[in-house]
Amino acid sequence: MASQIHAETLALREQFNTEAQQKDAATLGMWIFLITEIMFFGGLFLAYTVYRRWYADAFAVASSSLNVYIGAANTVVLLSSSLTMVLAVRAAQLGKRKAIVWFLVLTLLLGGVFLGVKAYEWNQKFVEHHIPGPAFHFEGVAQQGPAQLFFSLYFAMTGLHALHMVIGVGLLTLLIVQAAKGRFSASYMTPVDVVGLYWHFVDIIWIFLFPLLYLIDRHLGK
Amino acid sequence: MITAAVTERENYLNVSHGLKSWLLTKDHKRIGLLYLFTITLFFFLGGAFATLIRIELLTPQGGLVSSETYNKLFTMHGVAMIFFFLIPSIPATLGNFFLPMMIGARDLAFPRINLLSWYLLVIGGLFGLFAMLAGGVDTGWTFYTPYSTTYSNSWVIATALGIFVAGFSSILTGLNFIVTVHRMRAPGMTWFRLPLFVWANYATSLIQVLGTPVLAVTIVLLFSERVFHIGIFDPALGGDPVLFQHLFWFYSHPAVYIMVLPAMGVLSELVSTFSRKPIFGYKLVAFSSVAIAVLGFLVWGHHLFVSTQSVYAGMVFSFLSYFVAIPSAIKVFNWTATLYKGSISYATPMLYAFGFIGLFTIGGLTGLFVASLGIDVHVTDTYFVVAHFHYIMVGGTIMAYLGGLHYWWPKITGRMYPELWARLSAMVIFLGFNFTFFPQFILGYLGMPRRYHVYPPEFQVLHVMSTLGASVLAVGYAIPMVYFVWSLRYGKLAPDNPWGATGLEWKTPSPPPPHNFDRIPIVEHEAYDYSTVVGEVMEVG
Amino acid sequence: MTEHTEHIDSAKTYILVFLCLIGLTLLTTAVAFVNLGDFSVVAALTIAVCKMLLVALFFMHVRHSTKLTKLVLAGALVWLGILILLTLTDFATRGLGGVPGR
Amino acid sequence: MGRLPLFPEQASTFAPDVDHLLFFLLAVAVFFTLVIFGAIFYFAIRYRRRSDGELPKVQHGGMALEILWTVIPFGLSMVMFAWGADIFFRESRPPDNALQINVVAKQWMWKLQHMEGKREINELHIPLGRAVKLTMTSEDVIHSFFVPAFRTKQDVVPGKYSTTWFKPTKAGKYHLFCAEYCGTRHSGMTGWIYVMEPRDYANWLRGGESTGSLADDGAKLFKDLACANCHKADNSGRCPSLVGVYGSTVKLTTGATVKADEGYIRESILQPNAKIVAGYAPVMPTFQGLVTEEGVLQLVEYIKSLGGKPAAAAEGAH
Repeated sequence: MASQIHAETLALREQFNTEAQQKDAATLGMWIFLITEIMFFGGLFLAYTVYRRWYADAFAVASSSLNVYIGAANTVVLLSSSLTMVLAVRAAQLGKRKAIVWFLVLTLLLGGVFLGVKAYEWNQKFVEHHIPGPAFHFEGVAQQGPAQLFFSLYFAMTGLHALHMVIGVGLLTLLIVQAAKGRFSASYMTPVDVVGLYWHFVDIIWIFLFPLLYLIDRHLGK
Repeated sequence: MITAAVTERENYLNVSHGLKSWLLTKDHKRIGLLYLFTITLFFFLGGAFATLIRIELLTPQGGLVSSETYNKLFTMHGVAMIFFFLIPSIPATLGNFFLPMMIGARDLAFPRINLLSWYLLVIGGLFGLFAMLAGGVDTGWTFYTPYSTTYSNSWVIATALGIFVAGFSSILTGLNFIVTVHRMRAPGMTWFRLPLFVWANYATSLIQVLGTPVLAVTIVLLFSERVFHIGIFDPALGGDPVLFQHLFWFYSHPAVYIMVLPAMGVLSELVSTFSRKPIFGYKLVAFSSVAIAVLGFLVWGHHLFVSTQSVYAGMVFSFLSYFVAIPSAIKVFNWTATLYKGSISYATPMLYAFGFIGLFTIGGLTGLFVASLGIDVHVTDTYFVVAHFHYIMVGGTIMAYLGGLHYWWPKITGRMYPELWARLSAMVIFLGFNFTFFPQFILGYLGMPRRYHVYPPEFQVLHVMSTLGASVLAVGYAIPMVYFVWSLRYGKLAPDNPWGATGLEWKTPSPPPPHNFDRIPIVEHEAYDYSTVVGEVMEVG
Repeated sequence: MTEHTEHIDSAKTYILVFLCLIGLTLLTTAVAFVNLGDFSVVAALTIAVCKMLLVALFFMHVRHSTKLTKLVLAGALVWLGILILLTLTDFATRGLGGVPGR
Repeated sequence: MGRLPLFPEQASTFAPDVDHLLFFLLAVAVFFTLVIFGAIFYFAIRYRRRSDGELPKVQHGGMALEILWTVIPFGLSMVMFAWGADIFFRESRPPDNALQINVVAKQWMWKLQHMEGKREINELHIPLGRAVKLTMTSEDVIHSFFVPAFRTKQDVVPGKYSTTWFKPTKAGKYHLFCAEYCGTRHSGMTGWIYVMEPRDYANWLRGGESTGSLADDGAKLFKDLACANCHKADNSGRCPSLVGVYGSTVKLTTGATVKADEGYIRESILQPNAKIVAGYAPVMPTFQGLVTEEGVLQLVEYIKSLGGKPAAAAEGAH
């Protein structure tokens, strides 16, 4: 059974019998939470599928107005943050307390860069009147309605993704504070592990958003 | 008459005192009671709306309230009853209280998330209440676009936000239950030794986790369309309002099973305990819960037969709908078969169980009518459908909920309720229910559309019958409310196992100690093995 | 160390996976500029699925996870499939009989 | 108060079909209800608890029984499915010679127009024994066209056309209801269907103010909107000729093909660039907001009158 010192660092809660049980429960809980997230974004993917089938041309033209190079670069930024995140988890597994902090900070910074770039892109859309609503205007296409549907989906999908990023950044900040206090070790690292799962999941969502939003029939040219 | 403290032994009720000890509790039993209190408020609120609706429909001209008010009444009746009463009803109260005890755990896997779930329901409920007090909402609980996004001038956003927040309460409860059943079972408690109530709640949790997020995103899109004019469903932009209906019913049809599966779980406990026999075909009944949860996701398009959905999709959804009938039929047959050569007691919970089987049979069989394309075209959006789902939701879920509440009341409170009054109210509810809703089947087939404030005079006789039945039903619901409260102080002290039941929850004192078990039990028997308890049966009364 | 040994992948593995992900990102961007007709959606989604698998299997340790975790993940994807495919039984067959709204 | 009807009138060819299916379902439902109720009552009395110490024997097995009560309900339910689907399919396929009537729903009224140009509000006069096909759309929210005596119901959705049809079999006056909740005065969005002897119908049609036929109105609108400047009949304009386009299969710039039905023509007027005919440029402006839904229906009727497959068949039949 856990000794006094253990009880403080391992934080075995009273409803559990063993640390393994507690860790398993936390991981399973996070995975089930991620299922709910898949279904949450699933509704958006469904709407996207329906309208893209209906309005293939309008979607291609509207998609071409997004800057593919910024999108690709931002994808690389987010993938890099996933790498630093997994390295943070690895550092935790190995009990390297300083490395945990540094990798988490790197992850946080890369996440911040991604959000910054996203904000810049949204601002561009604002300048170009590509924000859905009464002021919406998209040049070069008579079919304003479906073009607006594309941008509605664009903002809904990237907006909700960004919201998840912001939550992730918040979680990372909490982790960094705790990691800096030396709370995590090889035998107690569940929070790092679980936040890692969340962060990678948000990355996976972007992996799909990037081709679906930025890469429709680019060969047509603008 | 006992007026002293319930008992001197430490239990979850007397371990700490004061409002704070309840509002910050992490004990699943106390959280279950917080839910009980909250949803009871919403039940009576929804009931008050229903009362006004029924009084209004006494006359065809619609004299009592304006059309606008009437539309708000049925909307708020639906919202309060479905999202703030029926969906949390059995899982969040009885499930929360007994699921950990039944599997031999000290608590749910995530007690703090459990408390958070309750707060989310309260916050969602406050949004809903705010919308109701501020002026109400008139879209129908289904929120069909474009009416809800563009045309309605009522408090759509506040209500939708309330449902969104309450949805997360439901998701987190489901998540908590799934992890708990997987990771917290006591030694020896194998999957096929689990009480069927646990199986049913597990299946329910699957739906909550897989379905509710789709409702959440649908509400986000509705919100965006109404507030920011980000029109995903807007026909003026080339969007399709029927897409909203697909997304809405992808959740809201399985949500019916969120409401009725736990009721089926309660029923298995009641039928087994009060006929003192294991449920006939235990494995089939267990699997049928999971089958209903899975198949329930494949049938939502049967709400869209006349919506301009494609004819072929209509046929696919009608075909699949009949598959849900099979596991439901299996359950009814197996409960009935359990009675065969049993030792049947007529205690109040069993009366509710008989009532459930009867009403659920009628509700389920009329489900076959509305799943049939030819009939549904005629009866959809009429009182036939209203009657059908009230037979399932009220006749099914609420009967089982009340049955379960009576069954576990001695364990929850340590007090017995007055048996005679309880039997009387069970029978009043059964009769009142049938008088209220059976005439509505006829009304519906005659063509009376639902959500009508003013209606042709030839439907009046049946409406009057329905309203009379509803008054009886209202009395039936009021009686338990009175004697449950009464029993808290004046009820006889309850023994640990008044019914001679087998579940682990009955192996604890009544009311249970804060951590349920002083020592985690080791399970050595199958579920419902009455040879282990029959010697220790205690006399009631 | 604790008694149940965890799999700890080497940093090299992670960097290799990361490089694959970058490569696939460049590939999907490049492929989008080639006219593949209807196949371009298929190509984009195939690459995205590959990337998802890499992230899930390596970064999220699904490779070393319990059967239950794998089942949970597979179940989620099946349910996403139900949502999209069953809805498409409607949208893909509308108007086949030549009667508007049927 | 007073009257207590228990069964709706049968006034269309579908009504007896639907009712026969209902009787089958009722028979099945009553049978199973009696079986379950009977068993519960019998067991509850026969096996009531006689002493507190009773311990009944555990019943094992019963696999054969389980299979029996899985297979029988399943077989019955497949009959219900097939029977219902058959009726539904016939309800969704109007015959070619059906009388065409256009319906525009709005909060909170039904606007109906006959081919000959006659307009009605909240009332529809139709001849006995003749199939009637409704092409419907909404100007605002979703409504639903429900005639209980005909056992038909179809939602009317903004932004697209929906179709329903029926063949009245009994002269009389029948309820028309809006069955999809549509706002404050939803329950006031009702009307009457008058089924008349064919001769009375013909007289009724001739009476009142005589405007031109629907197609004539469409032709006038076509001229007023200067559509003919581009859509020239001899195909010499910047846009495709519309002669014979209705019912044909059109090839699009994307390579896909589309059947030129009412819905496609409507979309081409309101969202012209959604589907461009192969060989043409997307030069047509949208007419959204310039033409009412009724106007669009008139234009559609005019284009149908320019020839095309189903339209021609319909003309030939009467």
